[in-house]
Amino acid sequence: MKLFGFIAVIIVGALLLAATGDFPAWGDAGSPASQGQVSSFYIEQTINETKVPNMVTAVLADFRGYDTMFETVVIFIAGIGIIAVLRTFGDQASKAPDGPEADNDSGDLIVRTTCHMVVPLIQLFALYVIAHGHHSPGGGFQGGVMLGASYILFALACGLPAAKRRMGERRAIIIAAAGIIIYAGWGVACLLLGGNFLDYTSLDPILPGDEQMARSHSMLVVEIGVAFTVTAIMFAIYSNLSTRGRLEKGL
Amino acid sequence: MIEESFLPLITWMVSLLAVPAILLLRRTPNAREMATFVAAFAKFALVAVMVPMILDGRVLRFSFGEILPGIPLEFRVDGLGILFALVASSLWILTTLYAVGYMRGLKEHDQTRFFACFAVSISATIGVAFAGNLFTLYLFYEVLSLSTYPLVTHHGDKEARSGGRTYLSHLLGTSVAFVLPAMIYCWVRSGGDMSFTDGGFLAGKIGAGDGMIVLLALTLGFAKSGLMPFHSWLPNAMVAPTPVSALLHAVAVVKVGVFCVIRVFTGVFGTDFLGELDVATAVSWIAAFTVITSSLIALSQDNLKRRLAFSTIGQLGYIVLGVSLLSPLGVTGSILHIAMHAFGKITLFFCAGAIYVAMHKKYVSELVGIGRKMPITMAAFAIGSLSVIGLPVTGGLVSKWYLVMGTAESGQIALLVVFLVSSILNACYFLPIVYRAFLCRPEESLYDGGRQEAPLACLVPLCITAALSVFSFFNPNLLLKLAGLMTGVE
Amino acid sequence: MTEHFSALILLMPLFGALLVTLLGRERRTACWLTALVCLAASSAFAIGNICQVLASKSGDLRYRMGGWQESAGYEVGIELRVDMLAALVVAMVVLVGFVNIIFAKTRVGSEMKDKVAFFYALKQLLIVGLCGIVMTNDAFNLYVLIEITSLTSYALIAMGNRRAALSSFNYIIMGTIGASFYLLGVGYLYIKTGTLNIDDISSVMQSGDLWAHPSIMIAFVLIMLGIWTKMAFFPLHGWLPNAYSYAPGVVGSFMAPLMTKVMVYVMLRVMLWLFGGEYVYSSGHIWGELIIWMSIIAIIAGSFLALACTDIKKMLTYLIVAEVGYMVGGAWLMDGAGILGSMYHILSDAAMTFCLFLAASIVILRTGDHRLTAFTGLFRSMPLTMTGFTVGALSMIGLPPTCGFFSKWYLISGAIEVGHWSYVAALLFSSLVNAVIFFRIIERAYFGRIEGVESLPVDADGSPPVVLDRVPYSMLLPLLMAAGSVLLVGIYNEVLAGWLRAAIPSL
Amino acid sequence: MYRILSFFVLLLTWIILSGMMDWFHFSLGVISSALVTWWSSDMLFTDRGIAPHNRLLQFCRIPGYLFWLSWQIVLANLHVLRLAFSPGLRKQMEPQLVRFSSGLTTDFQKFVLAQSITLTPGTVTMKIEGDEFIIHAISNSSVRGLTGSMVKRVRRVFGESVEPIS
Amino acid sequence: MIWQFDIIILIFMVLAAIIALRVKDLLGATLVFGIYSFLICLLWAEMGAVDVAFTEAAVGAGVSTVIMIATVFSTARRSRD
Amino acid sequence: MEFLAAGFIEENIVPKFNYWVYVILMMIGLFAMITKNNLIKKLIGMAIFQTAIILFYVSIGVKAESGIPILGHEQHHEIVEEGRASSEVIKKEKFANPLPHVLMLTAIVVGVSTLGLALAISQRIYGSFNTLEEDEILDQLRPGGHD
Repeated sequence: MKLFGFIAVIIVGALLLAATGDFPAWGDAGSPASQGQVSSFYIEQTINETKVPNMVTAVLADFRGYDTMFETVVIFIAGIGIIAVLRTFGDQASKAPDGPEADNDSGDLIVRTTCHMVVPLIQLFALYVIAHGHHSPGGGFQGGVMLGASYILFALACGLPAAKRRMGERRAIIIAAAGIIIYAGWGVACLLLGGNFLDYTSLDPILPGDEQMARSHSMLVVEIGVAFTVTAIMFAIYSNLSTRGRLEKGL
Repeated sequence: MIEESFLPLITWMVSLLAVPAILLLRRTPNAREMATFVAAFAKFALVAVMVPMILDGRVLRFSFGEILPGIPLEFRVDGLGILFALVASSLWILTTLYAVGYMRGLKEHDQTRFFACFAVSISATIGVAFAGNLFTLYLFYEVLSLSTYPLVTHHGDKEARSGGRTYLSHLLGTSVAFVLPAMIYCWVRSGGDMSFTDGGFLAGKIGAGDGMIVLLALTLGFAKSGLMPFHSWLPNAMVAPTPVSALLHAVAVVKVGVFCVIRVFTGVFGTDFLGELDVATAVSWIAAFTVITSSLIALSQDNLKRRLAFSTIGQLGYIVLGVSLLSPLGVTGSILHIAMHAFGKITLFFCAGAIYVAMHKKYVSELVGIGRKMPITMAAFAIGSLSVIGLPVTGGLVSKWYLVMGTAESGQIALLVVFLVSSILNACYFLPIVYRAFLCRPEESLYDGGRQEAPLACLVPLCITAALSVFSFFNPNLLLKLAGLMTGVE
Repeated sequence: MTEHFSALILLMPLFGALLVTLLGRERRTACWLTALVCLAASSAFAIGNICQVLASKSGDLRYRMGGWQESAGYEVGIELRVDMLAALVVAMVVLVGFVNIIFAKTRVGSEMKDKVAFFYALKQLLIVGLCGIVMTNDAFNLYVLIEITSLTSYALIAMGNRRAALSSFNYIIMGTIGASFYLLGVGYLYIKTGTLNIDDISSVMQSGDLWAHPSIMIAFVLIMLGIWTKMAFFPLHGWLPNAYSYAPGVVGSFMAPLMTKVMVYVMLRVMLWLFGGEYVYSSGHIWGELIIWMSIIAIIAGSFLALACTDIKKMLTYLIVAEVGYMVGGAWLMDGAGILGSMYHILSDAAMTFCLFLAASIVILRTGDHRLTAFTGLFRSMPLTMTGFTVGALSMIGLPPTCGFFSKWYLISGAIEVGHWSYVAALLFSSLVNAVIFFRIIERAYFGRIEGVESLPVDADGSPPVVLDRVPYSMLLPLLMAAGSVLLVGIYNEVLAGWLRAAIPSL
Repeated sequence: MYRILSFFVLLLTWIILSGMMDWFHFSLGVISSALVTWWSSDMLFTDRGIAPHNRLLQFCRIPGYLFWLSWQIVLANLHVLRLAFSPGLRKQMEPQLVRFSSGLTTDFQKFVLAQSITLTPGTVTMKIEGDEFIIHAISNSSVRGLTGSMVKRVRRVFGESVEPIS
Repeated sequence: MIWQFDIIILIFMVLAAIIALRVKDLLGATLVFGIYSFLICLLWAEMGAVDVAFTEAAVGAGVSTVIMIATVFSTARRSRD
Repeated sequence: MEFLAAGFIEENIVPKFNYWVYVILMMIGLFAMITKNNLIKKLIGMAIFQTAIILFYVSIGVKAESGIPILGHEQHHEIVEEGRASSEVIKKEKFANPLPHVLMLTAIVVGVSTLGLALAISQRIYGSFNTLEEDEILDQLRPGGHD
């Protein structure tokens, strides 16, 4: 096996290296990929077409918004796939300890207090990242991961049951589905108003600003959808993986 | 003169329509058998209606529309087809009658399935007879293989299953491995047209080397014709109930095989074109070899049905041999021999079955003196034997005559010898049975107690077929005319 | 509305999946109904799509996501492109999905226990992915959708027993390698052409005359390797038999007919539209020869492996390996007839594999035995099921008028036209082996006797309505529909072939 | 009450982060702060029992405490440096575990004290068990510094009665 | 794009990858893999792909590492290779 | 000979070292995926493999002397407020190609999803076989055949 693997890897590597000789030099601004019409269009026209300074966001949520919808679906699939594979629904699983004191009964005091202080800030920052995706790096996905991470942090510090009260399994699934419904539903709204699927300009009549602003605003909406799904799924993945699908106690 | 007509379709459909009726009436055997009979008579009547039309020189055609690019599912009734259909449909009536007697006599299980499959296979046979192009022919050929499989394995025991396995593996194997590629090759070569025409649709479109391969693939691929080396399904299929054996060896299966071969020679290549290519000799020699070898094997068989089976292989060899001579007379002889051999051989099988039903005897060595016990049956047996050997007052002589004439016409003296030798061998393995049945004393006391014929339902058909054998000697005109439509021989 | 059909085909199951997850795991019937309605709507749109393609002059529909028009001759957004082949394959996917949903109704409760809703959701998402793969005209979008189908299938397979989990893990490893190779190949194309739209890549390569560049060649090799891994072409097939045979019955019967076929479609798409027949066939005559030989080996090996199997589902999966060999070989025969055969075989193989897997699932359910011995005497106790099975088997063997015969017809005629007799021989050989395999089963089913008739294992959620064959209608009906489709695809092959022929770009 | 407080704290943070003061982004900020308040305001200000004016006083005292703490950190750094470079290293180093009761009531108070201790070089909070602090220190003088003045000051900041510790 | 920086990170990345695969303690391997993710995130930030770097920081160095650790804790920690 | 090697390095490796390193990383990952016995190790290899490909894509988008693909405030201002044509203000050499970045965001997401699912499956495998070593699992399966 080792030998076979080695040979296969060497062959593939040699193949790939052989092709690099054919590539334009690294960082060459004149390479076809960089010089190509598509890339130039994105760089030069994004601001005209969408009024969004962050080209990556614009390409992600608008030009290739269809891709991004499926990216969100991939996350969703991972989440429900993990639940489907790993989760064991039983009698003992559904009974989480109730009552507010459960919040404080586990975890180290210092860690817990730190977490209490940091989690809201992380969440705020996550929302900031989502909201400012048009102007600075970040967007729905990164913000969503951070939001999810804030709950993971909470679960690590205060125990999974406490975190589950804030983000229960059922709620997580609903939020995750809602995220894609926001995204795809927005696209369907475009479709109903006479445009193609995800053609945000057709929403111009119901959104403030001109057509370009309609694109810009719609991007925010779909980013929020992405964030919904990512948040919920990230937490669901963690909570299932850390308890072998029993959702009882955290790590 | 080609004209569109629904008649071929209806004729083909009749027996198929009987299938649901048979299945529905499975609780009342009498009604069920009635349905079979109605269909059988209807079918025969329809074929009979078509005969005068064909004799007028018309060709009836029916097409379902294209099923493959350039290839419709097509029925086309010409002289050869109607002759075969006539033989098959008339013998179906008799076989059904016989089967009723046989099955009830032996209280067989699963009679409904038996009759249903029987009806399907006769439909497929008619389909082959009426097939207007190679694809349709192939389609019904395969349907026939599959629908006779349950008949062959009717008993369901180990022997039957192994026989069935041999049966199906030979027939399906050869058809898939040889016929299918050859057929597609023909399709590619002929530019998408596969309709049988008098001159052959491949005429002029293929070279000698390819032609040789395609011809061999098609001839051997239609393994129902029993050519060696793909003959061994036939003796193995003898495990089937006797009516099935009769159907297989006299009416449907083997005749479909040789019918296909004749179609290949006349409709696909055209005898003239084959003459130009000069490739048919190989087939002739294979057939000749089959004739001699199978006759020799038949001599050594003690099981009556197996002996008959090897005899069938030899007779099929005659037919292929006749057509491969490429002379009009030879082809006429082949076509006639389909009918003549059918009458003769079905008589023999019916007799074998009747002996089994009445006396439970399977082996030749047990038949000593049985002529006293079952004189009618054995008389019919004698007539059948004469017909197969090709001796006078039976139809076998007529067809053999044409075959020999054809051989002489084509100048193949060596093959003439084959005919001669094989006829002698035929006589060697049949006449002793007749001789011992009538003229030797039975050794066992078992033969006491007077006559003991098979049930009437068994007896009547075999008398009729024996009579047909004799009748076709005295009055072969109809058959001759129909065959002449194909070959131009008057 | 009609111009949105291609988008709606995808959206119906997508929303269906979301609704099902929202409904929760308690409301099983509601979940089933939602999935059924969504897929029915999707099927209707798919059929409408076929009509539209037929009506259109150019023969292909284009749908621009986000309404982005092209700029300076390049697509800046993502485009869907539906030609006749795509329309047919999409219709095949959603119809198989729809029928399988009906089939799943009674089974899913006992196989999936508490996870019924997740099963329906994942299944619909798998259909979304497959439809998307077929329709998209963007090389990267294709990758994303391939991953969607892969992830859903990993999860669905792993929902089975412990061996299923292990097979799913192996599938993940192989599948990721395959998808990543594809992604790398697309990257290599992108670096040379600067675009991702399949038509645009093709035209840039054409106009820039990039054919001679080694990176284009290596991109082609990588993409092909990736796709072959995904479709289980012979030496790369290792993941398939275990994954499909240990998967839960309702999953296997759905995935087996679709996944490999759709990947074959992708291969055709890459060969004929992305790189263009001219490049693939002219530059690589030696490759072509090599790959046909590989497919011959695939066919023969698949057949032999199937022959050696005693487990019914595993046997069927090895047959899929052989069938993949058919299609790859047909595509590389380098002539129109071979490609046509390959395209037609996508449809027909889906129909017959579906039929066989459904029948096998029913038999396994009914007898509780997954070896070939399970079939003993079944003609007597479950005639309809066995009829369905027999139709599928005859098609696998290639007897008329089933669709298997006609796909063999086209493939063989393609091989004959280019004179590749060894491929013809391999096809015939596999037919014969299939005949041996299936008649062995049919004989056993026909003549085998079993003492006493065993009872149907009762589902966990109450006893299912037992009818003829002692199988619920909801299982019998799909099987008969599948068997009917085997015949229909066969009988109307001329129509289908005519449509497909129009879709083949000139070589 | 605390929710409103949390909301404004968060909004202030947002404004500092964002730096974009057009109405659109500001309203986004309001929404975001409101959301986070909704989700997690119970995490901030866990000790809700304190009267508002006391809370205000605490806020006022904290800068002073922080100033003092940074001075202490400087001192402690010097102490550790001296330890490190003094020739009689072994003698003066007396690593020890100290256990004392702080008399602090709320988690936040304990947290502030614990973090202060950890921040000061030479001492580390190992564990808090109820009221008991377990501290690791490297020398006696380090211990003296914190058990005395630091605890007092923390108590003062949070308005607890300044009583001697047992 | 500063190529010296680039090369240094690349070398460290290769090292981190090899170490992550050689360490027999799975927890250690996971942590080294986290470092690998962090390095590659740095690299991307330096190459101008800030969004990608941001995502990799959140996903690769964050969530991936956490879920891997979670798995290692709930399964076996030692590995034979 | 030395001269040739130096020339080769100068022409093929120096200007493209990023590509070379990505290939090396990819080979490492692929090798681990194929040969490692421990399932978690396989997954680490898989993650390395995927990041290597992402590295390759990001490398495509790099332009020497370019910045991040986000418009600065003043450029934004010039275009939006003063109404200058964007093609005048924006020099496309100054911005990295955004398309590969977008693609790789998706690829990262796909990667983590696959990883998560694979980890879940390996936990299930551990649950039923009590080991994560492939050979031990196969040993357990061997005598039983089918289960």
